[in-house]
Amino acid sequence: MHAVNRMEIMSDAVELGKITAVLNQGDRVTYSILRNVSSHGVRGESVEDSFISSENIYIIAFCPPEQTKGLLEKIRPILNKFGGACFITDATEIKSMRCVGSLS
Amino acid sequence: MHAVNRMEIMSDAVELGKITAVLNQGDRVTYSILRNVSSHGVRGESVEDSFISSENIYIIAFCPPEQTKGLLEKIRPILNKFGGACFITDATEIKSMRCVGSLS
Amino acid sequence: MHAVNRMEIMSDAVELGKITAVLNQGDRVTYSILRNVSSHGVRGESVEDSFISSENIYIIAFCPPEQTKGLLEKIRPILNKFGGACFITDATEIKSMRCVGSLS
Amino acid sequence: MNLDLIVSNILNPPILFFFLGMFAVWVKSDLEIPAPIPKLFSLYLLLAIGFKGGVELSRSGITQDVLLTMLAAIVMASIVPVYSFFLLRWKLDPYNAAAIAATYGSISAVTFITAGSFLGQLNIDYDGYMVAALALMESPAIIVGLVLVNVFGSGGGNRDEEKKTEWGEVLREAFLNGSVLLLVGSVIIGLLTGENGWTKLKPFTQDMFYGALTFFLLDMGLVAAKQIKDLKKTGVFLIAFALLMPLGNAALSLPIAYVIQMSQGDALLFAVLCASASYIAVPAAMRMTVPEANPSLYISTALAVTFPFNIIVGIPLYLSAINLFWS
Amino acid sequence: MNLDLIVSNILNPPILFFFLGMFAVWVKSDLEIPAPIPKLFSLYLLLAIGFKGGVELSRSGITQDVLLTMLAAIVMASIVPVYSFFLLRWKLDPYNAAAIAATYGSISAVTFITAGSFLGQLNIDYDGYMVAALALMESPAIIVGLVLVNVFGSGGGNRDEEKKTEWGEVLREAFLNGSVLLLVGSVIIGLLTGENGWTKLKPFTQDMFYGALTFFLLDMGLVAAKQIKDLKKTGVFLIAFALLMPLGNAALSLPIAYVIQMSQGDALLFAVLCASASYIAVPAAMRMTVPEANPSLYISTALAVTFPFNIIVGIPLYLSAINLFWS
Amino acid sequence: MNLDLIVSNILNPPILFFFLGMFAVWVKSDLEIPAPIPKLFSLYLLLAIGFKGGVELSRSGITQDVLLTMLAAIVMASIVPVYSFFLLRWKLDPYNAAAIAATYGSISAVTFITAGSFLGQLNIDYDGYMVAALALMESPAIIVGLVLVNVFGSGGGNRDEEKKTEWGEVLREAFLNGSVLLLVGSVIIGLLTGENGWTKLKPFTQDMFYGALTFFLLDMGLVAAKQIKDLKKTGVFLIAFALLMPLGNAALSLPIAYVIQMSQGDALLFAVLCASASYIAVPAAMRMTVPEANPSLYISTALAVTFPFNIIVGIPLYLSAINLFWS
Ligand SMILES: Nc1ncnc2c1ncn2[C@@H]1O[C@H](COP(=O)(O)O)[C@@H](O)[C@H]1O
Ligand SMILES: Nc1ncnc2c1ncn2[C@@H]1O[C@H](COP(=O)(O)O)[C@@H](O)[C@H]1O
Ligand SMILES: Nc1ncnc2c1ncn2[C@@H]1O[C@H](COP(=O)(O)O)[C@@H](O)[C@H]1O
Ligand code: NA
Ligand code: NA
Ligand code: NA
Repeated sequence: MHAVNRMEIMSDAVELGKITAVLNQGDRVTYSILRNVSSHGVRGESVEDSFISSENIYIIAFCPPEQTKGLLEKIRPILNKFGGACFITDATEIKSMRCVGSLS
Repeated sequence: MHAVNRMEIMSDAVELGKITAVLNQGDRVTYSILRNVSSHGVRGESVEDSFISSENIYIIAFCPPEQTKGLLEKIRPILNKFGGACFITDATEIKSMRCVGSLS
Repeated sequence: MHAVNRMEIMSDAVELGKITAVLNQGDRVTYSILRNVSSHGVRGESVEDSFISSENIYIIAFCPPEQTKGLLEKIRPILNKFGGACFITDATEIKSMRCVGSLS
Repeated sequence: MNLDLIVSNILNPPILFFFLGMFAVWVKSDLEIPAPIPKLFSLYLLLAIGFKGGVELSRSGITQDVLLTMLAAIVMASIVPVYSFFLLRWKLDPYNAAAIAATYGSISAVTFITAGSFLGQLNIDYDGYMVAALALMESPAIIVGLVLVNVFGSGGGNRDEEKKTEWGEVLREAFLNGSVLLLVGSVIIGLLTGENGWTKLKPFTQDMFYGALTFFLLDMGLVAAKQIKDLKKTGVFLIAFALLMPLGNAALSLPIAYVIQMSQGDALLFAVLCASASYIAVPAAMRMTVPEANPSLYISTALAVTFPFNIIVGIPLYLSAINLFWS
Repeated sequence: MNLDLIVSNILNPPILFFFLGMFAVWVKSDLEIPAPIPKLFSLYLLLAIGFKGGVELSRSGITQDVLLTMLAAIVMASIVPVYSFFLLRWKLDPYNAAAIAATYGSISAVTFITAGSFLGQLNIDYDGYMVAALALMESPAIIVGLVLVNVFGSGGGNRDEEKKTEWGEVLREAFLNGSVLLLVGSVIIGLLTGENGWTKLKPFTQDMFYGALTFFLLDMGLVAAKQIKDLKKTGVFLIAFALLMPLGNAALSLPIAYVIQMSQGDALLFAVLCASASYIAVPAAMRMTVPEANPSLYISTALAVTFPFNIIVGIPLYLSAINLFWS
Repeated sequence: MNLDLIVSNILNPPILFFFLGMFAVWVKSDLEIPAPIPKLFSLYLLLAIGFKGGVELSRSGITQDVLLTMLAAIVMASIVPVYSFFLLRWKLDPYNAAAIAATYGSISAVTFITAGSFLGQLNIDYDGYMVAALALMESPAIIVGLVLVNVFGSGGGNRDEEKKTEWGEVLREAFLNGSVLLLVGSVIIGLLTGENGWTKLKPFTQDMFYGALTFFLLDMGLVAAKQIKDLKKTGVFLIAFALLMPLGNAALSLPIAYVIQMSQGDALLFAVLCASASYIAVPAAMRMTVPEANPSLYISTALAVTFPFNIIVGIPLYLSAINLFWS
């Protein structure tokens, strides 16, 4: 049971690779990606979500509080390109087990 | 970096239009819609999600704290019709850029 | 308007039944299941999400604070099997109406 | 009644795949057809059936037979919910009674299609314009259901307040919901493009049809079996209603079919339309317009009792009755 | 101009289902084709059209006619965005002008297919290698668009900074985006497997084709009608551009087609390629490489104005012109 | 070995689309077939192959040849995982060894289908009841794998505790998981409905088959190429295992096929069943029942090494061997 920060990032799917690259640099960062989300108010215009126009993604990441600032500094310029949003909340991590199978 | 309120709304998909109409009235309100969610315990019965029975939606909205009360008052009666749920959390907004392209 | 705890659970889809069984034991527990989520950093390795390999789920549950501890104790061993994560946040419940139709 | 008919009905792939789906749920297999694949097949079936119906209508023209059939269809779709409502009021509040009544007044396209395949197997002809009857029977029950709620619903405050604002929505939901629109639109397109369009679309809308139906019924088996657990809440009264109502409606439809001299094939399809209950279009409409009613009641009866009853027992039974009276 | 042609174009199932989709949006029906079903059909259409084109290419061989056609295709795909850009600069900033110009330089496969069906209906032959022209015209406009941005974009700081790192990405996006790769890959596979592959795949890529196109156009009608509301923001200038540009491009393509002695069918397809605008591949590329441009401008013009204009009025109009000049 | 065979195997659309998928990943194209489209095709293939197998079984009847083939199938499916386990124990812990062994004991339906297409191309006959062998070989390896874990797993505490409660789950997972249930169910339905059902379903399950396989292999190429990056973690030992195991298993199967006098076509299919490894049913079962094993090990070897090896080199190679010995 220890404190973490919860980041919610909304962005255009084309930036997904860059955002996850940043998150992967962090240590003990956990994130989940939700695709095909309809987002409104994030960019200038509300964009209808279809295979023809753009696709929005929603990322929920948890990271140790001391890393939050560093990650945000790298994510901010990515969001600036298309317009995107990021929100921070405090949370408590309960347990995160690692998978044990591996080559012996 | 300024404080916002985070609203999570669970509802039946048929009410989506009414809920987003309320959210669109707000100023600087950002929201994302997740569709085809299975929700349980929200209404009286847990509803199996299929194209035949009902479809649940999950909306995550962020708004300036001073608007929260006004929006909630309008959303509440909508949720009362089918049974729905709404939860509020505090969060911090990092940056929300607007798209720059437009007719010159 | 009363305080609740918000639990976010990331897990492998094969454990879904066990987790929901625990959540259903609680009283006034509300939860939503998001399927086909890509999760990273939760287990030892980041698992590519496809119909061939594993599928991740994301559960967002709200429960009265006094029940949180009891539920967590039962969910923890399930998450330990595959590796999974659980995070807690505080939130405020606004209103949760029940569906009124029933056999008279 | 003819046991051979039941056996030959059951021993065809779509029905057997329906059972396979049910079996999968009973043995707790993880077999599932993830969304939106079932939706794809349901859209396909509506398009294919509507288009074929329209083409057939362009072949037959709008004769007196056609008009009589359409009239009979509208009459049955309007009176079935009325008497169903009063039967249901015996045990249910007006909201649930009206919602279930509307469900049984409308029709199930898949039951109709299954009956069509069954006739095809027995080489019994039927007229393509029966699809137009199907299309006409989708909507009236929704409106009748709403009228019943407004007349018999607890005349109390907030219903009446909202009533005025919602009628437009009700009519739109009745005539312009996705299923009805696609079906009616496909009928009209079939009518307009006739033989020409048929030749081009046949490999898609005709040749794939039986396979798509098979796949869809596999999913229906999965869904129906899951709904069966909701039947506990439903109680014996509703289960009895869901088994007897199709029989009653079919029994009422056959004299009408006889009087207006429908062929045997058409009479079966007409009986099946009257006997079947909607589990897609009407529930969607009812959820929006009668939120006081409990969806699990009207969905589980229509889908988990009446639908399997009709495709397994009902269809061959109604045909036996027709064989008896028509000859 | 020949009114019969317009009517016979409109009275075929794919176009009518396009209208049905638009109608559904206008009457606020809840008809929808949920993701990723439209994607399935678009992948299918690209695969089927590419494969057929490759097989046809293996039949015809790479003759001088083929090479001339390919040359004409590349030329048109490269110059259309250039003059479009300067026309658009009259009212638009360089970023939006370049993005829209690229959109109109590239092509719409569905418009091409619809023109092919139209020719099929009129029993006018065309060469299968026109699909190779289609494949060749997908990409050049993306590159021309990027060059225009780099030459005429406000030469300011951060554009130039990123420029070097992004060229690789631009070329990859132009030649290796999903649509182009699947189309070109299918052409090559068709070319390699020839008659043999064709016999095996024909029931899938040929017989289902018209039905899949019909289904897909139903969805395109839904999407296009939703985009129409974005046209308000677009303004009169862009709407006029979206209506006149196809006419201009077709008018420019016909003399070229005449000079290199294309058949009437080929000439129509070539005109349609030049007249159509991309609403899938190019917008996807532009969003990544010219984020300064507003997607709703280039998507809504291409999809809500130029696409319906071409499939309803454009195709029969261009054919009338060809009838006039070729005979 | 016959190079012509390899070339004629590679030069057919499904294999070439598999390469196109791999190519798309290598050049980092954004081509993707979004979920659940691949699932739709995999359900379709299982249904179509099972149904065809059942119909063929109803044609041949259950003869002595059929029974001998079934026996051989069960024997191979049971012993392959045993000797694989002991080979793998050389470098791996018991959990991973058992999971990978189970994977190789079971079969890959798509490899089987590709071999069937290959025979079809060469006009070599094979018996439809081989599909029944396929269905029988899906499950035994899962059970053998679990037995191995329970016997050789670190006899420690919590395994044993859970063991009793989980055996029911294991058997259900082995015989009633979605893939096995749909396949076996379709075989039975094909058997029950015979020629009658076949005539009705043929346009769907036969004519679309090759196209669906092509589309599915495009996706398999995308998935397999993505799995290749996991091979780094896998190490040289497992890659060698994944390449040599199919050869060993095929080599063992051929004498058996010869002794029970299978035809050349049947022998190839039998060899392919033994040589292929499961990447759907078994991994799903292993994740649930042997969570101690690392999924990326057994999925990436089966999917990124053995599967492409079999469809590219294996199939023609095994046929060369058969040509040699049978004549
Ligand atoms: N588009 C369609 N609409 C309605 N029924 C159809 C359609 N296509 C085929 N059927 C039915 O499916 C069965 C199989 O058709 P057939 O091709 O005649 O064997 C027949 O009973 C037809 O009535
Ligand atoms: N795979 C394909 N690629 C491009 N066009 C096709 C394909 N299959 C069919 N078509 C077109 O669709 C129309 C209907 O084809 P058909 O009636 O089978 O000759 C014709 O105009 C063909 O040009
Ligand atoms: N339902 C099916 N199950 C298994 N194999 C099939 C099925 N339908 C077609 N095939 C195979 O696909 C190939 C193409 O079939 P054909 O229609 O004979 O050209 C043949 O090699 C058949 O063995
Ligand atoms: Na009815
Ligand atoms: Na163009
Ligand atoms: Na094997």
